[in-house]
Amino acid sequence: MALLEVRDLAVDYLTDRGTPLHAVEGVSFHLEEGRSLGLVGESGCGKTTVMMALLRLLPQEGRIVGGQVLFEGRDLLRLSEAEMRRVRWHQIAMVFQGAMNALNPVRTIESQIVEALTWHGLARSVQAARQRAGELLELVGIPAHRGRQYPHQYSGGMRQRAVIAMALACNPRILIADEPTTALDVMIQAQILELLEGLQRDLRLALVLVTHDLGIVAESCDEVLVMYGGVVAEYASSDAIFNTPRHPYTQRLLQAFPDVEEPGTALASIPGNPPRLDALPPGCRFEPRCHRRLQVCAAAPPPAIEIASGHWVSCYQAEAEP
Amino acid sequence: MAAISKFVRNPMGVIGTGMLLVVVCVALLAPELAPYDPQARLQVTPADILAPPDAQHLLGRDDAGRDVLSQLLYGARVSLIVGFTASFMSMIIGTTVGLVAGYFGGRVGNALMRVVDFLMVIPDLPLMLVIIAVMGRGLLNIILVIGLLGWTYTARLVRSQVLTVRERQYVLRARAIGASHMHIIWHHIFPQVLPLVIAQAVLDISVAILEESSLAFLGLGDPTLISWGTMLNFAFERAISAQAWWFLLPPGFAIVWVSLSLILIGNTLDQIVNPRLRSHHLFDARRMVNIQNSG
Amino acid sequence: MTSSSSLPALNPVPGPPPGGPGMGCGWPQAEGVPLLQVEDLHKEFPLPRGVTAIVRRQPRRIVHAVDGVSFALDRGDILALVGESGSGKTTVGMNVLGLQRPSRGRVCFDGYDVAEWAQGHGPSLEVEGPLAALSRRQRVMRLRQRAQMVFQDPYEALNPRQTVFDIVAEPLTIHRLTRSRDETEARVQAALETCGLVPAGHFWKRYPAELSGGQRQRVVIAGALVLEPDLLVADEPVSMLDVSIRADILNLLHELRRQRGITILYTTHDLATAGFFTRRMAVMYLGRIVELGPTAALLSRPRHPYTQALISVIPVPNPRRRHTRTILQGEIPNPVDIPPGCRFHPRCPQAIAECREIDPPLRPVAPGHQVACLLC
Amino acid sequence: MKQGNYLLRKISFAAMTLLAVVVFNFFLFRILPGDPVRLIIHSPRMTRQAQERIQTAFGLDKPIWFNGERLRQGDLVGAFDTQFTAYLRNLLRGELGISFATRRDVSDLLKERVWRTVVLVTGGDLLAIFLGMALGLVAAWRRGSRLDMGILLGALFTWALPTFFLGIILLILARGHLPVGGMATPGLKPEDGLKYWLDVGRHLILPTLTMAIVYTSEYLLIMRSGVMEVLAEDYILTARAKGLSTLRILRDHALKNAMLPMVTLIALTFGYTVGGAIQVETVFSWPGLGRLMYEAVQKRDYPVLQGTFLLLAVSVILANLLADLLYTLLDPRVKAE
Repeated sequence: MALLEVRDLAVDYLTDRGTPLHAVEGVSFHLEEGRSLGLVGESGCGKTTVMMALLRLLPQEGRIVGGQVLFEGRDLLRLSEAEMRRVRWHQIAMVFQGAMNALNPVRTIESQIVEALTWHGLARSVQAARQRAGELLELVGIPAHRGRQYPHQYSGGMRQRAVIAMALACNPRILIADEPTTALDVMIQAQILELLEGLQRDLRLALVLVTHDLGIVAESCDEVLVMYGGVVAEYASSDAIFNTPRHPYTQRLLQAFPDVEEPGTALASIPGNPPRLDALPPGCRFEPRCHRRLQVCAAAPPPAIEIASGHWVSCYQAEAEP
Repeated sequence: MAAISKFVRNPMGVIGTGMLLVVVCVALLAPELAPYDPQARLQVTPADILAPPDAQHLLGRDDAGRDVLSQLLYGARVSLIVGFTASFMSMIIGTTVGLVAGYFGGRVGNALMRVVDFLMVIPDLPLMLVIIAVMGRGLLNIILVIGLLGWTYTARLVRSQVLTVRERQYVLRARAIGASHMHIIWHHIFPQVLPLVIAQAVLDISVAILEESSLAFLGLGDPTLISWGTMLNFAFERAISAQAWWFLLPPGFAIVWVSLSLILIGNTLDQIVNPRLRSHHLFDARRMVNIQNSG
Repeated sequence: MTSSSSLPALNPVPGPPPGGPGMGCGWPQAEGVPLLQVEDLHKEFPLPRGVTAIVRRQPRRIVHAVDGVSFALDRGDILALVGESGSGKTTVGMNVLGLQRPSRGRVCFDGYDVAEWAQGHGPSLEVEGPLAALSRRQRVMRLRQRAQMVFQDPYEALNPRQTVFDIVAEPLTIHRLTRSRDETEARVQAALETCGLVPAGHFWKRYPAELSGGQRQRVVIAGALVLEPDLLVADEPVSMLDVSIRADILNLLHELRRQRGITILYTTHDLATAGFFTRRMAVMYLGRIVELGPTAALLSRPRHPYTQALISVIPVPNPRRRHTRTILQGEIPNPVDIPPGCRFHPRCPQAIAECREIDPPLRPVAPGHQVACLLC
Repeated sequence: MKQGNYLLRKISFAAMTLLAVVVFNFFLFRILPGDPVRLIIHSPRMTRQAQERIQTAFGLDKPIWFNGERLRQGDLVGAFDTQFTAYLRNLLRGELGISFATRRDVSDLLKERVWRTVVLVTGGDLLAIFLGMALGLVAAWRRGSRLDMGILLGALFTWALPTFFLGIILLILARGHLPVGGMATPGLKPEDGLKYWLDVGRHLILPTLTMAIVYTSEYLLIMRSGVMEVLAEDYILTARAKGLSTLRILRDHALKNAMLPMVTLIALTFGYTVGGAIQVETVFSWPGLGRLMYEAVQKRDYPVLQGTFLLLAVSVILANLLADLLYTLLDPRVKAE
């Protein structure tokens, strides 16, 4: 049994007028203990929405309208809000996009870590919780005594480390990191990624890395889920995605990504723009921008096909050679 | 255009506008609507003094036997004139100070903001009382005092908005294409500030009206004019013990009516031009999962 | 898949006035000098002092944003200025454009030291040549016509209350370059279509909010191009865009350089995109250029330890080529307190004792390749 | 050290403001048309002795604020022997002149009344702050619901009410149930002990209530928008992801963060509160500073007016300074400024 299995997850957003926009449809994937999954896509593709839906933290307009989220076989979507609260952070912790603002500016870093420990009943005393907070900070490379400082006294990279320390407080089984390095400099980005990789290895965490950066995924993830316009385009092992991609979107995205080891190679671009949620194409959501589209593509969305063991592609021409 | 349609769809804004239009019409048409000359010296018998409402005098008579309804209708004029002119003055001064202090900053800007801080700390009403008591109780003085003391909040608002707009890249772009300061202020800064200023100015009208009525109630209204505040001053001094509610309540509710209308409009405008984040993170999360039970 | 197939066609534009670029503004190109020459540029920002600091007579603390930068850029050339945030690359761009006044050093544009013109309050300088008769303000306006900027954030660089037409026409109005509405429309149309917004009429009544990120960035470029500049300073022009859009914008800049001979100073934190279309590259660290050389050589055989580390941490989009990363510990120091000696030594994995004392200058190590390091 | 900077700046600003008020207070009553002091001097209602006493106290035979004649003669000290220095000297000694109407020392009058106003304003303000914050928090949390709309409309309505008119309405409604004027039932004296103080308390109910209702809406609206902004912050989302319950998030994350800006706003509102006190004391004949000021206006009792204004302005300035100091203690970010 997989640690986490998501089946056919669908999320709508309600507009002001109450009409639903299908932000995410039919997303399925699974995650084993100690493995890492990369969730890749451009802005607005629904990758963050999927993660928020897992923890049932969607914004007010969001509705989970279908699917199952099985954590150790238990469907999280059927839990009461109180039961769900015990899953959050204790079992599944999350590092949010823009960690700059994820910390309460008027409370010390330590108190925010201690809060998680005491709330979930994981510390015998406040003293013990403080001790543990110090250890966690040391674990992510922050001297324990700096826990008594406030977020504004930390640099951007340190805040991200502190958020990661906080996420590890309850020994979660799964850590979700949503764009953990966006807005950080390349060197700090490398530091944070190395930290996450090390923690994942040492603590046998299952890691979900949500990012728009294919390079990061290639370096740190075992499996990759490529999303486009709210649906899964391709889901396979990291090696298959980067070396034998089958979905036209994945192929083009890889060609658009500059490779520093081959400077001067031409960069491809994908004409057009990602679909807007209020004007989704009736067929394949990538069809209007696809260079290999057929007539059938505009008629109905393609089903996900498993073309090789664990390699899923949502494309009518998945099995045709590119 | 989008702002107008948003305003029209907001019941608070529409009701407020309707209420304000009523007052404006009353003020304009006061001579036609008023059954009596409110200032006229009347031949009164003792029975006329504080006479309760009857068919001739729908809101009764005051302590000098004059018609309360007619005074009420004329009173709208003073409130609106004071409100609109004082708020207009505040708007002009506040916007100019805010723009200069925010855009140019530096020593001049700092000095201006110290003046603003100073004026904000001085208690308004006592200051007005003192100035009017010394300068005299004319309508012009009242307008000047309210207008010249009421611009500080607008100046702060404009300045803080200018400070953020000034850092936007399109202002840098305007500099890069060679635009002058006047061009940048007029084309790139002012349009972003104006909606906020207008929303604030509407709220300022109601503040000015409330301040005028307070001054008048405390005996510092223009003695040659009838305003709602003056009426309440007379009523409170002379009629409260006589329980003459018809003299006491109408001017009070008139003030509430007009200031409420302006507050409703201003609040709606503020909601439209000042869109704070649409949703927040604490809501009833039980509604989020919306799956039909399917076993 | 070649780059040109995805390129927007460059439409014929009413070309620059006869006599070559720059003639239109009465500032002819000088012969035999680089278009842009930056010499020992310094930019310092004093920090405000608190009351106690003034009372205690503590010295004013100074941010050394740019601390001695020199480079030259030939006509039609393109240089990438690479660095992390706080390296001073954006400040260099602002000083080149005369949007900030350098604290020291020279910025020569076509032979004139434009650094002295930038928003100065001092006396109008005596200059010789064709610009002699002009006031300082007029000279700055000439510079504005010839040197333009492309901004990082297309969501921020456009005034949300202006239409696309207003945005692109604004420079023409400010410089009074057109005599009639028709002429303005023609030039706006040409600029928009050059930037791939075809047909231009379809876009120009729209507001920025109705455009996608890529389209907005094209509008920004069109707004610069409409003045027919010789130099474009492109400040991180693609860092806010989605990957699939980036290539379009980079290709557009590439074509502008190739077909129009526009000189480009491209500042970025992203070595990978810089490697894609530049011929020369300068790596900045803490306000100084630490390595300057041909892009290919610099990427394949970086000499400076900082450049080496920077290249090693760039994620490679292929799991089969995972490699060891040289991750520098700590963060870029505060540019208020620049370390003595080599400014990189506290984080340098190869530092030796001398690095703490000697501040190495840029030295040539190969033709056109300079490094500021004692060990190279 | 940085915190020290902030404090120094605030203290020096308060000192400058105080000085400006003092100077303003002097010039308003001397320079403006109809110089009140001179008018009174020539008033036939004054006895000759009284006129002379005022004459010397205010130094009215001297130039207003600068004696150029003496300076030219090289007399530096004499150059400043003016009405302004006389005023400053009197002020430092706590002498604020003599009431025209009652012939009593203005400072005695103020001393006698200041506590009555302090009690009224503090009581009303504390009640308003508590109610405003609580209702504002609930409205922001339940944003868009009927409860929020009800609270918001109620707040806007009370905001539109002139303070004095609200007082009058309460006075009419409560007549017969509660004392509606004065400070104590005539006949009772402080010597009567508890009975007297209970009676004073009963007299305080209506004025305090009026103050509280008016200022609740002020605080409520600020608190509501402040909490709404805080609730949209990322750290609230983090708190939810941590599994915290809604009440816990409101208490530990929303309340404190939204309250911080309230501290300075409360101080700034203090200026309005004082204005409200004038109206409330007038309506309920509460014999405090506000009522004193009203009577001074009616009787054109300028020394009293001047003294009361000075006292009110000074206390508002000091209250603002206090709020700034409090803010420094509460908000860790100030230290880093």
